[in-house]
Amino acid sequence: MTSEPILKARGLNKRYGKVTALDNCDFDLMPGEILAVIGDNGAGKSTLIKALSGAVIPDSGDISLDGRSVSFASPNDARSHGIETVYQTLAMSPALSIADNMFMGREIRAQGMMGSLFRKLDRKAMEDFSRQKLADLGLMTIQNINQPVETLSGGQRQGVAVARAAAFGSKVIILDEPTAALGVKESRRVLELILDVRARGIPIILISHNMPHVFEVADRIHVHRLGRRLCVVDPKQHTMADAVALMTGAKEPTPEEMAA
Amino acid sequence: MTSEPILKARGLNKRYGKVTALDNCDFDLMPGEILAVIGDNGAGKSTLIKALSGAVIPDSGDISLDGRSVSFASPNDARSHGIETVYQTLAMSPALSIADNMFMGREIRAQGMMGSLFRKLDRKAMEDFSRQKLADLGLMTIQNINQPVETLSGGQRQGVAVARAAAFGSKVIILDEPTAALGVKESRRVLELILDVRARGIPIILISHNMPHVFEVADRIHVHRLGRRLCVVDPKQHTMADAVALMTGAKEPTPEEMAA
Amino acid sequence: MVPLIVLLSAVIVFGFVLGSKFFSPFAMTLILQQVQIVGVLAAAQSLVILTAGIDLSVGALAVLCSVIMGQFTFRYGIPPFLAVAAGLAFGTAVGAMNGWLVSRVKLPPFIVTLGMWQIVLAANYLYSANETIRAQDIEEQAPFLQFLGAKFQFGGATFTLGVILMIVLVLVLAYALRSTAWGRHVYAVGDDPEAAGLSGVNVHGTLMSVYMLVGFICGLAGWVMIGRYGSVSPSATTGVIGNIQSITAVVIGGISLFGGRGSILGSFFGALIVGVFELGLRMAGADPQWTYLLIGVLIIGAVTVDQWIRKVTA
Amino acid sequence: MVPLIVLLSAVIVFGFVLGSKFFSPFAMTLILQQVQIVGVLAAAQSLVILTAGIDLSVGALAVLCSVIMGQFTFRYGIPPFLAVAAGLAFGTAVGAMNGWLVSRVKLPPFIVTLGMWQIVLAANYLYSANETIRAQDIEEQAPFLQFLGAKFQFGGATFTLGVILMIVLVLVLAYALRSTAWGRHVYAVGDDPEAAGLSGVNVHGTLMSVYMLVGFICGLAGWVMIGRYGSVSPSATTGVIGNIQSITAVVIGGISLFGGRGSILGSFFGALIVGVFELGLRMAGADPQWTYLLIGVLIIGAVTVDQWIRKVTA
Amino acid sequence: ENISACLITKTDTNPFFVKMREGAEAKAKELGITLNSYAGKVDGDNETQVAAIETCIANGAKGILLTPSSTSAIVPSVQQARDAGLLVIALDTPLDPIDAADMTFATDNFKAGELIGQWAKATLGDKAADAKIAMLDLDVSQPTVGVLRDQGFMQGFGIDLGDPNKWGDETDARVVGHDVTAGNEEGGRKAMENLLATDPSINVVYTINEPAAAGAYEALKSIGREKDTLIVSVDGGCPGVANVEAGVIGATSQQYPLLMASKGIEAIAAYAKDGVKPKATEGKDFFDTGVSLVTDKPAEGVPSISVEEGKKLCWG
Ligand SMILES: Nc1ncnc2c1ncn2[C@@H]1O[C@H](COP(=O)(O)OP(=O)(O)OP(=O)(O)O)[C@@H](O)[C@H]1O
Ligand SMILES: Nc1ncnc2c1ncn2[C@@H]1O[C@H](COP(=O)(O)OP(=O)(O)OP(=O)(O)O)[C@@H](O)[C@H]1O
Ligand SMILES: [Mg+2]
Ligand SMILES: [Mg+2]
Repeated sequence: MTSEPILKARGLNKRYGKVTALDNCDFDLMPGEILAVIGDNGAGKSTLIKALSGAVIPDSGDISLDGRSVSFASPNDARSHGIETVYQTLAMSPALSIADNMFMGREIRAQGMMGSLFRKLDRKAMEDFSRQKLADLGLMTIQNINQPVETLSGGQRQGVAVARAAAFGSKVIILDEPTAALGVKESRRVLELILDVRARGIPIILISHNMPHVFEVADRIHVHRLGRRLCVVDPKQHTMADAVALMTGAKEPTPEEMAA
Repeated sequence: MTSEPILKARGLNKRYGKVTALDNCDFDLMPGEILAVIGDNGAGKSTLIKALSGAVIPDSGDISLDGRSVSFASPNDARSHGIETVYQTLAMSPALSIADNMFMGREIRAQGMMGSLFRKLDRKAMEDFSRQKLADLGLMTIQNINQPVETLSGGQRQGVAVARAAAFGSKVIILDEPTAALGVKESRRVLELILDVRARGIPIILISHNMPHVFEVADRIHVHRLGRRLCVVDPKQHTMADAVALMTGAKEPTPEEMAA
Repeated sequence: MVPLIVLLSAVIVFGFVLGSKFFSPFAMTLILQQVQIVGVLAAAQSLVILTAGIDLSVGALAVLCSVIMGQFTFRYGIPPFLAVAAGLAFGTAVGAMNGWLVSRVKLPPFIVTLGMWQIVLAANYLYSANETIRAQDIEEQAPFLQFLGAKFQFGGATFTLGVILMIVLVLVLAYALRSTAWGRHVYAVGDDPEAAGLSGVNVHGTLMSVYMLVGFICGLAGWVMIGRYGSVSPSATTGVIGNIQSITAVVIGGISLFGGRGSILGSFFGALIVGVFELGLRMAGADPQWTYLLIGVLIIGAVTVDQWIRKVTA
Repeated sequence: MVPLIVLLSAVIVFGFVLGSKFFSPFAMTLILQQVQIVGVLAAAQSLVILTAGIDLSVGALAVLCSVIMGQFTFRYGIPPFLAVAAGLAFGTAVGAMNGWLVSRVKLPPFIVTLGMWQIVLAANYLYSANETIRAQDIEEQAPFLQFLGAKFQFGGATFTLGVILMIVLVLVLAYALRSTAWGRHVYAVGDDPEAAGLSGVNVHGTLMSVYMLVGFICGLAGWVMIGRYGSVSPSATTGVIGNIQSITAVVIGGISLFGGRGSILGSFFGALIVGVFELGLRMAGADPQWTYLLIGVLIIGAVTVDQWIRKVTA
Repeated sequence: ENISACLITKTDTNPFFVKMREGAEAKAKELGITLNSYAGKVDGDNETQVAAIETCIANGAKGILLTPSSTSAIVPSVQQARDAGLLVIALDTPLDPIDAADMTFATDNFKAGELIGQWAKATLGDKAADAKIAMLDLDVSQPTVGVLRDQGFMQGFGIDLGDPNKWGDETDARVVGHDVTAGNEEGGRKAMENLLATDPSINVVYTINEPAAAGAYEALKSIGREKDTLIVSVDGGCPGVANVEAGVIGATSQQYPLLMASKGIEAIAAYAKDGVKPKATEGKDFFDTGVSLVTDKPAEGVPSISVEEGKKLCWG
């Protein structure tokens, strides 16, 4: 390991009442890599990435970005540091349009006085940008960028969320089960997009239960178990069966895996 | 094809405003088989099984069960005919307990006067039964059968829904993406359960985007496209790539596939 | 049971301040008598709120039902027993109307019952021609109308049948909600109507049964009113503020306005809490406006405490 | 725009029945003057309801703000301009309190504002000692308080500054909700607060801004009241029924009580629809009770039509 | 021994009752009596008054001063209090039947209405025959005071009452209509506007009280009709009398809540001391605290006092 992690966490803890969702959890994301996070249902994967993206404030533990210690008070905070997340629940406002959702919280104001004084939005700019990004993802079936998100199918909705993250993430992009509701074709598109983003040099955290997908794109695999990082494995040196055995507890990691 | 379909639909149509979700769709389920239904996002798979289970009333078309024409006015109607469904949205009441949810709409009344006159429920019987069914599915992590469903993880919730369907379905069991939110281990359990159910002689309709799963368990595959049955393929004679090509429209079905 | 804790603390505090005057059997049973109407209405309101609805027409409906019972007896000479039955039937019918608009026409309950409130209240004034039927006349000619006002002694305290009716009603509903399939369906419908429908609940039937039962209970409340006040008065304030009073009891009792969560016993305690506060403050000689202000503080305070206890014990 | 259709139909029907009496500039501008207070309150109520909240304290707060403006001027001799500013600031402060309880303490808005309504209303009577400040005294000593009552002619019709204020307020808010980031955030928070928070909206800030703005607008409504009635009266009816009136206007205007859907222009039309009905029915000779009943029917009818048109055009 | 007494008013938002309470409090303090005050929540609130009576019994009060919201519906509760040995005095509004209370200290509300009716008729002279009258009442629930004043006015003006127990059933074409005001400026203005829209030639306005009259005046003023319209009212509060002086109101029937209240407290004190009950005014079945017409334009045959005198006697 020559380079430093771009996003690093040490000793994260988070309890919900009696449930320990994060138990002294460590985490490292290297520059330019695709890191997959796998684990059983309820292992605490979503909680981990929520802590990394400011959606959940950990009870204790440190997070550092680019070597500097940070603590995010809100998702907006993380976002202003260039960390963009697609949550498992997608986090869309159903009644608002695709364009509104794409730019939620970072709307573009119109040029000149209308923008600065009357704070008018530049709708056209936002719509054009959104249309472009959806086209990049191959979501051509969406005809009207102003249609409310609730009229989209589950798969189309997930596509919009991924497009939003890909468009605005400058440092890190986090995807929590981005293909769960997607069809085969759409899932392929998302995997291609993930590879594209890496090609732009932006590292990605991918949570997925789909082992073939994980092994297809991941550079490293973080195996999460009982609220903590069990080990990190290299998909080129391990089989899917190994990974599943590790995450379900059927097999213990070797010392070098622990250190990875 | 020697035997008659147990569940058959002809010419189903369903429109939502301008969207045609079902377009003159046919459907056949043979006794004792596992029939997979695959198709793109928004192809109309969920709408089809909703029509078959009484959750949606088709604009036109006929459904027959065991050769007799039926028309279901509500999910309860279909259920009383022995058709049990796990919907994509799971259809659980979050604030109610696991046992309450398992027996929703078919509660067991207590013996004797308390039950007949005061309509008292037999909680113990319902709880024991629920515990047993969850144990059969390997959902041993659920400790308290009286805990509200909202405190379960997404995967556990899906497990409860599948257990409910498996427990009560006497004629047909319909599963709409039952493993979407499940981990690897839990998904395996569900696949085993599906095979178990078939072994009991009950046919199953399985909707899934997960091709490996589909090819592992299905006897026949109904390929859905643009609101109608494109063709039915035999997983033993076709590859996954074929199936995907068919459902995305990259390939046209051959005449014998159409007839299958 | 947070509302019970609040209730007991309130009783203890007032007992401490006011001494034996407050702890007398008279004062204690007085609270029950003073809350009986709100208590019955709160039981009805709880049912609607459990289905994620709200009923603004309960108070007005109760008054109109009492007017119907009175006018049927005195204007048309119908036997009091039948007049009471007619009042109850009328309440049920209006409830059915509300239920139908909510369940079939799919209008929001707030709007349906807001409109119905005005309709029922105006109909009440119009039908009764604003005439009060005097207690003396009822006592002489149709004592059955005042049946629920009948008193009896029990361990030094005086109870009325109306109070007993309230308590029995709350217990029966609590049982039905907890231990029958219907009750589970009410919760399921309030929790997520779509999920309830898909998982086999007859949503329309459940909603109709709830709204009709609520109408029926409003009819009962109307009968309780005649028992308590002796007379039949179309201008009874319950018609105007009964809805807010019952909603206040329900929310202090910890039932969620979003439906599906809470217990009807909570509403009963909620009604008692308000009753204890009002009587206690009155006996302590607080100015009416101060009482009113403190009830406002109580509403916010009780719910804040509830929230806080839930958080701490989570 | 369903409410607009209902409004125009109502105007046409009444015009047809009542003839030129109704289509006179007098009657037409009278409607605007009669709805100005409800219109301003409905604008405030729309904002809260768009965030999936509800504000039961708006009417009482408006009255208390007007009382503060009057009492500060007459009791403490503060210059009227500063007294008005103090009234507006007070409204904003109460709004901030509501917002804080809703957003930070996470209490349901219905409960917070139910409590606040009682608190504000009681404080209003206590503070003012129920004393009215006479119109003649205000006219002589502090005409600035009546500023929004100033009249001017426009094309044969008489308008007051209060009416203009209402219209400008609605237009400004409609612009802000449609075309600024803040407006989009208000809708997003009402739609799904959790999703809004995760997707980068400052939910707390948005809620606080809405409740404070609502308080401020209530202050404006209080000032409008002084302009319209000349005097400052703590017992103004708006304190008691202003909340229901404004909610009625909002729901007739087609804003969903579940938040996130609807337009503030709808609420404005909703207020006008009620105004047209009330005046029209009175002019047609319906007595107050029948008018009250028919408004109830109107509420249910307007929303049914709305629902129906949506279904047909879907 | 500490004597306590109760005052139960219809509401405590109407200045009339606020002043009544102040009068009672002052007198109670003077006589060393503990006074607890209660009030209904809205006009016509019987329920809260019943609860208040019960509280007084529980508190061991010696007597109750009551302005009943509903004159007949409250009777059983009053009976309960009297059975418990309390002296119950109705203030301002008699019970139905009047002997349900130990004594009534009241203004005759019907008389109050009648006086302004007579005055309006006399002031208009011949024009009274084709007057256009607006009736601004209290509430749709037609509380008793409102009905008495309204019907009294009609009686005085020479309008056939129909059923004297309710308004709105008369057939005289001179009455343009009734509307309700809630007894405040806001309601007064709106009701006046509504009736003006129905018939712009209205020239006589009956109002339930002076705040409603002030609201009606604003409505008339906004269309320039305030000078040629006669407004009459009831109450005699200081702002009301000032409005008579300013020409806003033509005449008002003045009542004496402070007097009623202080007399009531004295009666309770006397009763607590040696059990004597107060006596009725000669020839009437209640103790009449009087009503006077206040105006600076006295009319022939209608007894009245000047604004100057009215100001001395006014309350609030
Ligand atoms: N808001 C919450 N309140 C209470 N418990 C929670 C909350 N969020 C998560 N949990 C609990 O924390 C644990 C970890 O949940 P988390 O969502 O992080 O799991 P996960 O690994 O993402 O699972 P899945 O694969 O099913 O998405 C679970 O037991 C869950 O029930
Ligand atoms: N209630 C509804 N109202 C309007 N349109 C609907 C509704 N339900 C489904 N649709 C539309 O019908 C079409 C078919 O939807 P359906 O849910 O059946 O697709 P699906 O094949 O199950 O897709 P997925 O794989 O994403 O679950 C979609 O275009 C969808 O937007
Ligand atoms: Mg997760
Ligand atoms: Mg689907």
